Amino acid sequence: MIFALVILPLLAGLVAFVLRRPAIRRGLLVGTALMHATVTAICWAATPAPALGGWLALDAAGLLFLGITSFLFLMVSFYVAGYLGEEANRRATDPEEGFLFDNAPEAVFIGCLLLFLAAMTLVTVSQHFGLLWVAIEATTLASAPLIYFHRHHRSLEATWKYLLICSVGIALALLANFFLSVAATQKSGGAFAMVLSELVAHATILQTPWLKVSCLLFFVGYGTKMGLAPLHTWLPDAHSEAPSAVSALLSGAVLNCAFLGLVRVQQICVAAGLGDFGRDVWIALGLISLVVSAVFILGQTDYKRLLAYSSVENMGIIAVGVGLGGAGVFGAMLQAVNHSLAKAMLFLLSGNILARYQSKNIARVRGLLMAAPATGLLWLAGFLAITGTPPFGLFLSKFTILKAAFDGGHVWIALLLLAFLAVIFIGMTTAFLAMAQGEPEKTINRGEDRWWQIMPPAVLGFLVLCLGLTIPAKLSTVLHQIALTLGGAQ
Amino acid sequence: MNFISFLPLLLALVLSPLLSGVINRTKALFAGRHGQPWLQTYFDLWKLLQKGAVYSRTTTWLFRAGPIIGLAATLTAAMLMPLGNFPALIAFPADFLLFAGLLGMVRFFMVVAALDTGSSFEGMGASREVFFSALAEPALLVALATLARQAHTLSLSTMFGPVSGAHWLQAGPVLMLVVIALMIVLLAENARIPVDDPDTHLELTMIHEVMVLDHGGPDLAFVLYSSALKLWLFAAMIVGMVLPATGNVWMNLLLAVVGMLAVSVVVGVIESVMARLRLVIVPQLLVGAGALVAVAFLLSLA
Amino acid sequence: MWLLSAMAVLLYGAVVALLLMKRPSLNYSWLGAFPVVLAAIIGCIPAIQVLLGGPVEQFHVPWPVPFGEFFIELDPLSAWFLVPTLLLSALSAIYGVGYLRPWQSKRPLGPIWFFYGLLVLGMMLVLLARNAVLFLVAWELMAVASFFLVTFEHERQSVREAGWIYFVATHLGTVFLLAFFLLLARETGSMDFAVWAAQGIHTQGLAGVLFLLAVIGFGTKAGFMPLHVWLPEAHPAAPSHVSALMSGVMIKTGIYGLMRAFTFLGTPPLWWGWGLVAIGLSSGVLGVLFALAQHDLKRLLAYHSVENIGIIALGLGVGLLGMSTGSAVLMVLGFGGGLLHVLNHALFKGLLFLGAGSVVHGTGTREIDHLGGLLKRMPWTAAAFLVGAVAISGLPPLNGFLSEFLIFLGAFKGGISTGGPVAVPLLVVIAGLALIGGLAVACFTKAFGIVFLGEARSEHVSRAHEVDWTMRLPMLMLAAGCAGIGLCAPVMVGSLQRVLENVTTQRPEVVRMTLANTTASLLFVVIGAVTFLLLVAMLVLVRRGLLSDRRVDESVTWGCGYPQPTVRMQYTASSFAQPLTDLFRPLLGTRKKLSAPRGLFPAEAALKTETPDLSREEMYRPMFERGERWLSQLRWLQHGNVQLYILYIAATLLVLLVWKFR
Amino acid sequence: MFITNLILALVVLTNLKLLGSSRLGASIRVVAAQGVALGLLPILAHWPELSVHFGLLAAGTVAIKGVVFPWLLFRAIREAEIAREIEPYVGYAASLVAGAVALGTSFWLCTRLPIPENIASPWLVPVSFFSIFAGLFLIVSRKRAVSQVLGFLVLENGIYTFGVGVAVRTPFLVEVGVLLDVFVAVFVMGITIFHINREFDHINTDRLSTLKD
Repeated sequence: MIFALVILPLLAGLVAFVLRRPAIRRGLLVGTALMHATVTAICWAATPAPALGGWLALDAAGLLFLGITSFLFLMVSFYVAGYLGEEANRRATDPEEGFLFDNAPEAVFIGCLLLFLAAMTLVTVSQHFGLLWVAIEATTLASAPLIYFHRHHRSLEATWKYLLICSVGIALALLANFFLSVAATQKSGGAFAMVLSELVAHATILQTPWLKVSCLLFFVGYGTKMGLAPLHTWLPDAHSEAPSAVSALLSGAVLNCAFLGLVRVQQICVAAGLGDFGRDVWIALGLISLVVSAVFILGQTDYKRLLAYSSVENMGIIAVGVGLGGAGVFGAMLQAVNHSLAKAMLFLLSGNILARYQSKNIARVRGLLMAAPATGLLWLAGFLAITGTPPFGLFLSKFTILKAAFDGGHVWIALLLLAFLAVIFIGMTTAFLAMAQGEPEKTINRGEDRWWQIMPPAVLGFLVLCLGLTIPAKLSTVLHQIALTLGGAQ
Repeated sequence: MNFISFLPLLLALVLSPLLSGVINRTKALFAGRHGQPWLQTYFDLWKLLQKGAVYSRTTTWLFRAGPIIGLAATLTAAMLMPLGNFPALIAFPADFLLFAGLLGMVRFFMVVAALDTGSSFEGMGASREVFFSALAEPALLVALATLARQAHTLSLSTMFGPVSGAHWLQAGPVLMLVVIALMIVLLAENARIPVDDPDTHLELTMIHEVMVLDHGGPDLAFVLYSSALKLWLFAAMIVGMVLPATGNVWMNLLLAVVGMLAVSVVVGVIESVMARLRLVIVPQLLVGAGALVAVAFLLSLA
Repeated sequence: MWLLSAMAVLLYGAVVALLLMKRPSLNYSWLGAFPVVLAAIIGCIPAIQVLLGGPVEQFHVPWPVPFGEFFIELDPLSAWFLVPTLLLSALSAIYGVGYLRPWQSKRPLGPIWFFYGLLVLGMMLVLLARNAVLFLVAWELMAVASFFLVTFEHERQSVREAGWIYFVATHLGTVFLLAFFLLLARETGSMDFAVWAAQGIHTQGLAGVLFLLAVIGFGTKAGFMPLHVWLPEAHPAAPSHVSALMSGVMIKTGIYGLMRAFTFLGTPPLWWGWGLVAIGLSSGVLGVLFALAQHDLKRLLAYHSVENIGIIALGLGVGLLGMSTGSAVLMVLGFGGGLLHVLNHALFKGLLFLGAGSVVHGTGTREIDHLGGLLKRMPWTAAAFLVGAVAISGLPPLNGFLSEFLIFLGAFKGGISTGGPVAVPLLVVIAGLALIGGLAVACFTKAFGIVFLGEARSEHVSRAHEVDWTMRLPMLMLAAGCAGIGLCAPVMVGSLQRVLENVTTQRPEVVRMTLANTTASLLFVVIGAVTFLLLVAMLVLVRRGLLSDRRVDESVTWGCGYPQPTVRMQYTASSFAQPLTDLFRPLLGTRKKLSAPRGLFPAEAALKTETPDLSREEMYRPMFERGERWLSQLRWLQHGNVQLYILYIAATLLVLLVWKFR
Repeated sequence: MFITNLILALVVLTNLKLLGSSRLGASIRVVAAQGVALGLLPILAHWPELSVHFGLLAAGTVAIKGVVFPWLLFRAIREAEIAREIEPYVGYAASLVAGAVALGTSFWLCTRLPIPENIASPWLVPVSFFSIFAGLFLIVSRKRAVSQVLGFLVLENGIYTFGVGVAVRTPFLVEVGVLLDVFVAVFVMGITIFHINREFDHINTDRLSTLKD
């Protein structure tokens, strides 16, 4: 079962490279996504047995992020299928600077997309730290060509930064892996396997200093990929230049994958009684992320970058939540789920907006509600969702995290959190309202967008809404299980 | 409730037009003139009630309603005001709030009626009227609060009675301040010098008189009468404060009427020896009155 | 059960409206308004039952969200707020049917009715929720729905700006509420209002912090000066029936929240009362002063909401002083007056906004100085507006007088018997209320006089017409309500009994006794009022008799000898208010632009005055600008240079290592 | 032991050489040499317990680091026709000083950590740290995209040093995965450099800074 999850998109991806007919290729994409989602659903219903000697297994955290990834991919695949029908294999005019450029061949795009899914799936199912590392690195490599879909200098620059920064981060994570293996080496010469369950079981007899250094290195390494400030620098560039569907996946799924990596580390720390050691770092990085995102969200002129910074913000909130422990972990996980859905929705919508207005500049987008009512409405709904306005799910998760902060006696953290959330809210409000309301210019076409442009974000938005109204029992159980492994008991 | 309890009201109804006659005679005395007859206001009222009316085409039913509502409210207010230590027809805790509210009602409809004509002069008068009365209102109520604190009661009818005697000895300064403030409020509310000049013929400088420029006939009679009543009511407050109480009810009543005339004389004297203040100075006067009573209240705390 | 069905009707109606009214051709406003009316009727039944002494309804349903529970309860306090909320919602909805007609052919009305339903639902839930999560969800639902209603005409720049200010302000308020609720939750270990009320907060310092948080959080919604900035922007921007609803009842949820918060916080120290009196004074006086200085009818009314919230705050302040000193009289009269004013303000401010809406509907402008003489063209609207104007000025025999009477009475009763620390703030209440009342008369004679009386000042008026019955009926009903409450004063105050027991936590006998004393006074007030009305009737007859056989002529207005008066010579709103605004210029910051007449034969001259909101201009704008400037100094971080980015990574690593291995 | 130390000394020297070098071609060769030396490390470090595992690892490392990378990078600079100058932000002398400081820091850091007992050489850990620092420094302080890839390789070499020398028990599969990943990373970077070259006619990364706030 677990094998199937990884192999399926892998094979499909390889096939996609050689397929000739675009329609079949797109069909393959959607079909694979559907199958993947189905298998994931089955996994949710009944946890599959571990494979590869325990290297691959699905625990609560894996299950959660696998679910998010698979579902997002499904939604994105619908969008991409429609998108490629319009966008692929034609010369396009750059909306910012007016030059002509090509897009990458569709085969490469779809192939990489499927490989990307395979890599992300591997992240969620691998229990072995080495394998996890390989998988995370693979997500970087598989997504680089996706970011470079539009062949022009800005996307190239974004890709280059993405590659270089993430590679440095991932290299540090490799070092962290080595440190971890040293920590797992016993004086007697024996050593534990680098499998999560093994390490957690023997956490108390790991060599503490090595574990600590390893932990810090993991923070910097996976933190880079997760987009925690000040390691987030690749994020706005990559998100703003990638096609919107890819941005949706990057923000909604990849960041979570890196977060999952860090969760694994924290699980060991907690088991080793070093929970507090990591917590400071989580909180510090989380708060810095909030500050940095506040700085750049306020007065932001590019709406895709705005969304990217909002991802930094949300990763910051999640980090603070994990750092707070207790109910905060529960909140953080819930936040991760909600953020993925909401952010993917917004990125897909930003693709609609970009297609209509031919500009990423907030000031050039006016009157979305009139020009494209459905997109406009969803855009506002997404805005409310991402800022944590009830009855959307992010409200509950933010509330839980705040409550954890207050209950844990971290009043200052809570106040900082509140203050920066307020600042960010102001920045977001300014941008989103200006875009949605008002009267569009005469040159802008009016009329609804296509169904493939509306349905996926609408479904995502609906889910965020549902998660704000009620949290399904199964999800709640999973979140509780994760929280327990991270030293939280809600 | 017998006939006697109607006495203060009846006296007010009958004698109030006399006060302006007294004031005018006092002023004439100071100016060395003979002056108008004591009963001139009665004559005016009589004459006006005989007349027909001319209405501006701009006006509406409100213009006609203004004097009626004004007079009705003033009459109702008159039922609340005691004379000396003779209780009023209607007395209950915090009746002065209803009193102040009814006077507000008078003002509201006078002003609205003035605005109904569309005349810029009447608009000007209306503007000044609401301006000054808004500032006089706090002074009046704080004064009453001080009094109430002194008398430990909340009804106009019982407030003045006990004040008169030993209180003046005990809390003379406090009461003195209140009397001064009430006097200022009286002058402002009744459009007397130094706030307003009822005798001027330059519309630009008037307040009350200019508001009723377009009224005529019975309407004007109503307005005049309610103004006279209003003066009576305010004078009654001052009289109530300063009048010494004797044992005899009738004696008290007589003294009170004499006191009312005395207050009119004082007003006449003030009108004679002072000039009308510049409009920008008036607020200072009224705020000053407010400050006086506030000080009085603070003094009464000790 | 009634309540749940009312909410279900609202939700159902809102969704149906959204789904059905998609195209301008499908605009059946009744479809949106009817469920609101129905829900109001259904919802009022239990509320009135509770007020009349019926049992308190509770309703628990597990709600699977963290810390959440669907726990609603209709206690007397909630019921007291619920009744005006539902009534005004229904009347405004009926009004909205007519008011929205001009848009019918232009755009789908589904969204506005959807959000209208949501707003009513949100307000209901806010009043009923007894779980902090549910409360916050309802609170934000209310904010979001009203935001969309405010920005109904978002194609106009000014409306968008107003929407922004409103949304940001309300959100910032919520931030404080979050802190408030979470601190309480930490102290008590529960999210349940019932537990909070039962346990109370016994640490003085913490209670003080909570009090401040509640005042700021709820005060932002209520419109306490200087947290009121959104009010004068949002109310004019919104469609008038929405302004009526927001100003009449939505801002009262802030008052409700504050009163609910008081029940959690234990015995208040004296300074809370001082604080609320100070807030009430500043809101009341500055509110009415700013109102005086406005030329925009709806903006003027919006500032009056600030004023009336100030009056309510004065009442609450008196009540708090009573709670600190254990004086039942102060508690009952202060809270009672405040509560009664909540109801009264809902009626007359709703009425006034609807009246203003009719004016806008008829003439297409909100500029007071462009109007005039509307009484002849819109007699019903004018009469209704007049009733509202008299009521809001706090004049007998209408309802505005009553609530102020109670607060005054409380302040006087306390003022004559207590010592300095209580008596001085009570004196401030007395002086403040008096000043506010006087200024309110000034303001509403201006608003009514300039808009409805005199001659038309521009051609806007010539287009004016009386509104149809859907818009007239709600206004008349509200006017009748204003008069009715005024004349049924003792009954109304009697119905406060249970609410006051709820708020003051005094024994019923104590409350009843204090109320009985008051009721006696009120009976006399009513006698006075009836006498007054009888006298009016009598004088009307007298006047008719006198004039019956005399000549009654018509002519032009007397122009003091000037033969050719024109409409441009009339006093305007600006000139009417000028003496007062000049006096209070330091507080108002009015800007004057005068091009004085020059030369012997001046060709033209103009005077323009403008009074922007002082706290917005002098406080919030600089604060926001400074904050943004300060934050944007960090923008070099994202410099574009990949080397720098790698340096961040290295530096982070180093800092973490040093931090953890020092 | 001796040979291990020799190799480690070589690594330190090559790092210093890289910090001070102004020629691109020379730098690539130095990195290649470093890679080859490190390739031999697994065999030497665990002498005499030789195994297929270490043999394959060594072969793979030598092949990739010593042959494939230089070839890729030389191809990139040839096709980009770029000047062979490195263009640093930080001067060569200053770079060397920084290198010395980094070396000192590395040794200090190791005093804070319990060094595993069965380790080939006490120098192993500090040297690997030093390589990591040097790699980071190179990436930060050089303008050319190619030099940044070189810096990344030095960083990788440092990590690799640590890996083969200390973390003995890291399973083979992972090590191969690591190698493969690094290979692909550099490969993708090579492709990117190629694209950059085509797009900009130069590969100064300071020109790659239009995306900012």
